[in-house]
Amino acid sequence: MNFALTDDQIMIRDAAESFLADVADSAAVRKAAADPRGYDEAAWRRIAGELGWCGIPVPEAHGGLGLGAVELMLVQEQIGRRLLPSPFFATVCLAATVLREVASDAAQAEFLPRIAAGALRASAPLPSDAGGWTAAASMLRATPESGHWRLQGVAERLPDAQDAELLLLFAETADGPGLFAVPAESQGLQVVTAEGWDGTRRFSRVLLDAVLPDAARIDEARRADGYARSFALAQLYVAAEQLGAAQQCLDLTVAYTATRKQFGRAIAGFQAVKHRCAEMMVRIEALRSAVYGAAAQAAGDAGVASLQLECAMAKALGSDALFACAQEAIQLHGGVGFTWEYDPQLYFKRAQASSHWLGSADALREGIAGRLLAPDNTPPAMAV
Amino acid sequence: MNFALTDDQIMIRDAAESFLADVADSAAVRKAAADPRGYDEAAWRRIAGELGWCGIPVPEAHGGLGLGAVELMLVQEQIGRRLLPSPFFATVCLAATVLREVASDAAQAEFLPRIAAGALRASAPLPSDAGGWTAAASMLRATPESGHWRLQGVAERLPDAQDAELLLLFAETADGPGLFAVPAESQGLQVVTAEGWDGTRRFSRVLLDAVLPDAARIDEARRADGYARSFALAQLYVAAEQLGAAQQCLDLTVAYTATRKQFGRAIAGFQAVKHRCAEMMVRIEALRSAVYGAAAQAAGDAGVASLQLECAMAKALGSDALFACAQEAIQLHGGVGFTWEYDPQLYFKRAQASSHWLGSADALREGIAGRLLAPDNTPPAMAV
Amino acid sequence: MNLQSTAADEAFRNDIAAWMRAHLVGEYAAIRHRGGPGDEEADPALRKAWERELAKGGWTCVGWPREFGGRGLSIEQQVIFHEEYARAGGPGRMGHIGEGLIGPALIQYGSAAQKQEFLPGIVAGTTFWAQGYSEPGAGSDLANVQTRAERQADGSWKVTGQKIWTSLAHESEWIFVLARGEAGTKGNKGLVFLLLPLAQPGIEIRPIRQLGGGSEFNEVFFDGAVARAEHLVGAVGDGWKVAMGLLEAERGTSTLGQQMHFLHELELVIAAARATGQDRNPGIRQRIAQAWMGLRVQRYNALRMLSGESTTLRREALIGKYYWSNWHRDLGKLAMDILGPLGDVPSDDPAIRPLQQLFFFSRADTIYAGTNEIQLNLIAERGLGMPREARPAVG
Amino acid sequence: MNLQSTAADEAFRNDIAAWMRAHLVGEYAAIRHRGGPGDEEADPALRKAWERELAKGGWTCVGWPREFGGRGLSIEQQVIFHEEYARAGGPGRMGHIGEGLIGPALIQYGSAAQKQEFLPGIVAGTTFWAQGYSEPGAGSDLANVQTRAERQADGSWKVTGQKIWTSLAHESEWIFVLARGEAGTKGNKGLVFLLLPLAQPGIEIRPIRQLGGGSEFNEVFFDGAVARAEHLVGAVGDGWKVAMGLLEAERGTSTLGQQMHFLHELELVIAAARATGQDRNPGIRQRIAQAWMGLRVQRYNALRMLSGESTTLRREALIGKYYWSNWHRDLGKLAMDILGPLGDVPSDDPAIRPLQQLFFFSRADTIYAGTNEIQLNLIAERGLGMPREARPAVG
Repeated sequence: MNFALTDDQIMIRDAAESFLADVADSAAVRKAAADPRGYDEAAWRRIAGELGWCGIPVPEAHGGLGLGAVELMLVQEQIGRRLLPSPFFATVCLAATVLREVASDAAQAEFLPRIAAGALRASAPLPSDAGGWTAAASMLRATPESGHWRLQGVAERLPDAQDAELLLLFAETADGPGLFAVPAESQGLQVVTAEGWDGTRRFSRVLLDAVLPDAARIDEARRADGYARSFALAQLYVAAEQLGAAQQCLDLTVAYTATRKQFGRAIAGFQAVKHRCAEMMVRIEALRSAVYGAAAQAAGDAGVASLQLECAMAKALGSDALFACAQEAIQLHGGVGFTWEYDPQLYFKRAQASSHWLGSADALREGIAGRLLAPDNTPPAMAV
Repeated sequence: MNFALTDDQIMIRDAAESFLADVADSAAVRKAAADPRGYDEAAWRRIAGELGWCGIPVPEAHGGLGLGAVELMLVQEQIGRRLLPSPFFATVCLAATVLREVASDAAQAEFLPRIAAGALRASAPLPSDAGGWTAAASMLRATPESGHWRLQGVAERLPDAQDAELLLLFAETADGPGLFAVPAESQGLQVVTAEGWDGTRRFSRVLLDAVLPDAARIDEARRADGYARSFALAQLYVAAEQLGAAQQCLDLTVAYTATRKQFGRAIAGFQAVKHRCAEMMVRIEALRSAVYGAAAQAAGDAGVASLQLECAMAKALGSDALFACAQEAIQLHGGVGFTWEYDPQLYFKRAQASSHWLGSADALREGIAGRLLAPDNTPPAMAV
Repeated sequence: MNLQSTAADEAFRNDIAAWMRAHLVGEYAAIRHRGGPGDEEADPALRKAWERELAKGGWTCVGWPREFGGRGLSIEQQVIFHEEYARAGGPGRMGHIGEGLIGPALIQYGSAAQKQEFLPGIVAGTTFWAQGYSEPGAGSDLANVQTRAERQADGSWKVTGQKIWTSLAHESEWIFVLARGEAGTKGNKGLVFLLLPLAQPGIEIRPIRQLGGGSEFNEVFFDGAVARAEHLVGAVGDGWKVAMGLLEAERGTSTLGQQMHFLHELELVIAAARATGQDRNPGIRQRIAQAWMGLRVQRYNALRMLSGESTTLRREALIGKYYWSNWHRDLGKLAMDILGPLGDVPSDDPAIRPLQQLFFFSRADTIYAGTNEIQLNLIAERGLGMPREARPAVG
Repeated sequence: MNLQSTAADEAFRNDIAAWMRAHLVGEYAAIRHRGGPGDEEADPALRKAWERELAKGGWTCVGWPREFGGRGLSIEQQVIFHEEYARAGGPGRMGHIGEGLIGPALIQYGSAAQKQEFLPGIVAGTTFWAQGYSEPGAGSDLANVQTRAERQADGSWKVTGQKIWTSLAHESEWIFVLARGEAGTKGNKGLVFLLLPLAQPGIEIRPIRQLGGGSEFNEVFFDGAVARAEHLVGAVGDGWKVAMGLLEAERGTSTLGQQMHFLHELELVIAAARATGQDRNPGIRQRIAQAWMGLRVQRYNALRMLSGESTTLRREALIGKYYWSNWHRDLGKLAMDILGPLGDVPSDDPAIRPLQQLFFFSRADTIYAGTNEIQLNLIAERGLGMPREARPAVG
C-alpha cells in the first residue's frame, strides 16, 4: 500500500502544469472561449500531437500509453486549474472512457487508435443526473429496421460536440439502453450548440431522425458493468477538474490578499481573511485526498460498487468545495472580485455549471446514503 | 403598525430580568436542578405569588391579568436567559395555553383561576414532533364506559410533571383526539420522571389505566382551531426561551473573551473571535425579530394558518440559533468551555434538548415548505 | 406592539396601488419589475420617462418636506409607498441617488442657492445624479480619499483623481465627489464635498464590466475637472460629515420596498421549483423554507428599526446589511440550483433571466457599501463593544 | 499510487486479528470498545491488566526499536496493527502517554540511565504516565510556562505551579513536566523537562469535571514537589525542544487506529438511524453520507501523509487535526439528532451510551491540542505562507 505518486506520474503532472501555464493563461483562456469553435485549435493540436495526452487511458494495443485513472486525473487537475477550453475532456475523459468500458472489441479497435493518435474528436452526454447514463438515453429511441437502426429523438448536453466527428449516444432499445456510435456528419442529425455563462465548455443538444448501419450499436453484453464504471470514472475526471479549479481560486486569493492593502496593511494579515483561506485549504486538501483516493481505487482492483461510491464522493466534495472556494475568491477579492476583468468569475461560473454535471452534491449524497443504509450493506460501503 | 414595546411590556420584562438576576444565578440554577423536586420551591412561590406571572395569559374574568402572547414571550425570554427550573413553563405556557385555546368554558372557569392565583401546578405533553398534538395522543386511548371515561396507555414527555397536580392529556377517542383533565392523584396513574442531561427541565412519562368522570373530557367542539393555535403558541414560548438562552451564550462569551488573555492580549481582540461573536449576534437579533414578530401576530388578529407558520419559524430559528451559540460559547471559552464548572455546558444541554421539542428545525422547515409550495398557496404564506 | 394598520393607512395603500395600476401600463408595462440591482441597464430612457410620470403624480421624493417639493409623508406612509411601489412591480428608480442621497444631503447641509438650483430637478425627475465615493485603492476604507480638489483663484475647484463603483454615471448629468481639499491632510480630515456636471472635458467615464456581463458601474476619471465655487457643500473640511450624513439617509424606509422586490424574487424561485419539479426535492424544500423565514426576519428587523424600540434599534440597524446581503446571495444560489442546466445559458425567459441576474449581481451585495468583513467588524465593535481593529480614526 | 496490500501485510493483519480474537475475551470482553476519548474512566484497573496482557503478547510499543523492548514494526505494519486493534474493539490504551509520548521522547533525548529506568516499565504495561504541559493561564499559548523549577544545592529540582488537562493523572505513577528552570526567561527559552513521581507530598491532583460528567482530566498542583537531579531530560534550556519533539511523535500511525474507532462510532450512528426510523429522513441521510465521506477523506489524508508524497505531506499534516476534530464533533451532533428524546437522558444502553459520550466529549476535540482557531492560524501561516499573527516567538 503506497499512496505516493510514481516518478512517471509526477512527470506527467509537472509537464501538464508547465504546458498549461504556457498556453492557458487568463488571456489565452478568454480568447479561446470567445473563439467560434470554443477552443484554441493550436493548443489542441499540441495536446493531441506532441504531448500525446489523448493516448493516456488507451491500451497500448490500441496505440495508446496504457496508463490509467491516476494519470488522467492528474492531467485533469491541471486542466481544471486553468479552465482550458479543449475537446480533450469530451474526447478522452468521456468518449474514450465509455468506449473502453462499454464498447465491443471491434468498436474499440475502430475508434480508440484514432483517439489515441489525436485524430478524432468525440463527445458523449454529460447529464445532470446522479443516476447513471440512463437519463441520457431517455429521450432517444433506437428502433431496429431491416439491417439498420433508426435513431429518433434528442440527446442532451454533449460537451464540446460543436465540432466533434464522433458522437457516442445512449438510446433506449427494446432490450434496454444501448450505446451507439454516430458520425457527426450523419444524415438527419443536427447539433445545436449554446454559449453558456461558463464559456470554457460548450454544450450541445443533438436532434436526430437518422438511419444508421447495424454496426452503429457498439455496446458489448459482457461489459454490462461498464455503464456504471464509465459513469463513475467520468465523475472522477470532473472532480479532478474541480480540484484544480478550487486550488486556483485559493492561489489567486492568497496572492491578491498579499498585495491588496486596507487600513494601511495587506489584507492577508487580517485574521478573518487568514482563517477563511485556511478553511479553503482544508476543503481543497480533503478534496484532493478524495480524488486521489478514488483514482487509486479505479487504478487498482476496486469493484464497481466500491468505485461508484468513491467517485460519487469525489464529485460531491468537488462540487461543494469548488463553489465554496470560488465564492470566497470573489468575496476576498472585494470590489474587483465581481468584475469581468479579474479571474474569480471564470471559476465561479465553472463552479455553478459543473455543480450538477453527473449529479448535484445532494443527489450524490442521497445515493451514497442509499448504499450505506441498504439492509445488505457493510462490505463495500463501510470497509475503510 | 408599531413594533415598539409598550411601557407596561417593558416594565414586565425589566421586572422579570431583575427578579431572575436575583434568584437564578448560576449557583441557584444548579442547586435547583439538583433538588429532588427539580426546582426551587421558594422562587416558584414568589413567581406564583407576589409576581403574579401565572396570571399573565389568563383573562381577567378568570382572575388573570388578561395579557397576551407578547408579555408571556418577554417573561419566557428572561427565564431562558437564566434557564430557571420552574413549573412555570409547564403550568402557564403549556397547560394554561391549552386550556384557553381548547377547553370548554366550564373547564376554563374551573382551572384557570387556580392557575392564575398560582395555586395549581399543571403540565401537558411537549412532544418531539412538528405535527401538532396528535402525536401526543397516539399512545393514549380514551373509551367511554357508562358515565365515565377509561384512559389506557401512555402519555410521553410531560415537562415538570413530577409534582404537578393537574395533567392535561391528549387521547384518541372514537371521534378523534380529545383533551382530558386528569388529576395527578387519580387512581391507576403513575408518573415516571427521568433526570436528563439538561437538568433544568425534567420530563415524565405518565402510565395510565384509569377511570375518570365524564367531565374529565374538556375539549370544546367550537374551539377545534385551538389545537393548532395552542401548539403554535407553545412553539413561540419555547423559542422565546431559546432566544434568551442564546443571548446569554453570547453575553457570557463576550465577557469571557474580554478577560481571557492569549499571546499577550485579550482574545476578544482577535478578529476571528470578533467575527464569530458578531455572527452570533446576527443570528440572535434575527431570532429576536422572528420571536417578537410571531408574538405580535399572536397578540393581533393573525389567523391560525398564519400563526402556525410564524411560530414554526420562530421555533426553527430558535433551535438553530441556540445550538450554534452554545457551541460557539464552548469553543470560544477554550479549555474551560467544556468543564462542568463553567456555564456554557448548561446552555449546550438545553440547546440539544429543546432542539426537538415541538419539532426539529428540519421538520418545521419541511412543514413550512409544504405550505409555501401547496398549490393553493399565496395568502398567508407569502403576505409580508 | 401592534401590527395592525389603521384605516387611514389602508386607504393610502389603496391610493398608491390604484395609481400604479393606472399608470404602470402601456409603454411602461415593459419595465415592470425591471431595473433593479443587476438589471440597472434595462431601458434607461424609458425609466427616465417613468420618473417624470411619477413626478406628475407627486410620487417622487415622498419623504422630503413639502417646502422642498416633497410629499412630507410619515415614516409609516413612506413604508407603505415603497411596499406598494415594489408590489406593483415599479421599476428600479433612476432617480434614486438624487432622491435618496444628494437631495437629503442638500436639504441638511446645502446652501439656499444649492437647494434652489438642484432640488426641483430631482423632484421633477429631470436631473439625474451619480455618486463619487469609492476609490480604486480604498475599498472599504472610505476615508482613504486620494482624489484631490485644488482651490483656484476664482474660488472654483480643480478635481483630479479617480472614483469607482459609480452606478449609472453614463446616464447622469451631475456627480457629487468627496475629495481631499486640503493638501497634506489624512483620513477624514480636510475633505470637501463637491458637485460637478459630468459633461465636461476633465471627466471621463469608463464602464466596469461585471461578472454577469452588465456594466451599471463605472470608473470616473477626473483630470482637472471643474466644480464651481458655489458647488461646495458645507465648508472646507466638512466633506466627511456630509458624506456620512448622506450614507445614513440611504438606509431606512426603502428597506421595506427592497423586501417587496425580494419577495417577488422568492416567488419566481418558487415558480421555478414548481416548473422543474424541484419542489419535490427535500433539500430544495428546506432551502425554500429557510429563504421565506429569512425574508420574514428582514421584515421584522425593519419594523423593529423603524419603531425605534429603544433597546434594540441600534444593534438591529447594524445587522441589517449583513443579513440581507447574505440572504440575497443565498437566494441567488438557490435559484440557480433549482434551474440546474436551464440556468447555465443566458436567457431572455422572464422566468429565468431575473434569477440569473439575481445569482450574479448578488455577488456584489456582500461586497459593496461595506464588505461582510467590515460589517462583522462593526457589529463586534459597535454592537458588542469588542476591541477595535487597528486602523486610522474615521470619526 | 497503489492501494493493494502485500501478502505479507495481509498475513500480519490476520495474526493481529487472531491474537485479539483469542485474548480480548473472558473478563476483557467487558472493555471491548471501551476507554476511548470521553470514556477514559471505564474500568481503569481492568484496562491496566489488559496492558499487561498486551505486553505478554508483545503488542505494546510496537513501533519502538527492538533494542528498547519494542517490536520494531515498519510504518505500514504499525498502521495495520492500530487498524486491527481498533477493529477488534481493543480498549482505549491506558499506556498511551508512556508508549506514545514520553517513551519516544526518552529514546530520542533521554540519558542511558533514564532509558534503563523507565522504558521497561512502559513496555511491560506496569508503569503509567501523565503529562504536564498546559497551564490554566496559557491555553493554546503553550510556551507561556509559569510553573517554576528551582535547582537545589543537591542538583534536584523543586517544582511549584499548576498544570491542567492532564489525562488520568490519578491513575498514573509518573508525570513529566515542562517548567521554567531559569528565572527571568520568557517564552520557549530557559525551560526544563522533568520527570516526577506523582505520589509525593508536594503534588495534589484535583479532577476537572467535564460537561458530560466524566473527569478524565485533572488539575495537578505542584507545591515544592521534587524531581531528582537525574530526572532532568536533556539539558537546562532544552525543555521546549523535548516537548515539541514529543508532540510530533503524538501524531502519526495511530491516526488510522483512531479512524477505526470512528468507523465503529459511525456504525453505531447508522444503527441508531435504523432503529429510530431516522434512516428515512432525507436530511439525516445527507448527513450520514457526509459523515461517511469525511471518514474516507481522513483515511486518504492519513495515507497521503504516511506515503510522504513530497509535495503534499506537510500541507496535509497541518489540516489533519482541524479536519478530524470538526468531523467528530459533527458526528456527535448527528448521533444526538438521530436519537432525539432518546438521547436526552443518560443511558447505559450500549447502543446509546457511546453516542452520548461522543456528543459531549467531542466538544473537547476542537479545543485541546490546539484549538480550531490556532489550527487555522497555523494552516494559514505555515500552509499558505500568510502573515503571522503578532505573538512571541515560539521556535
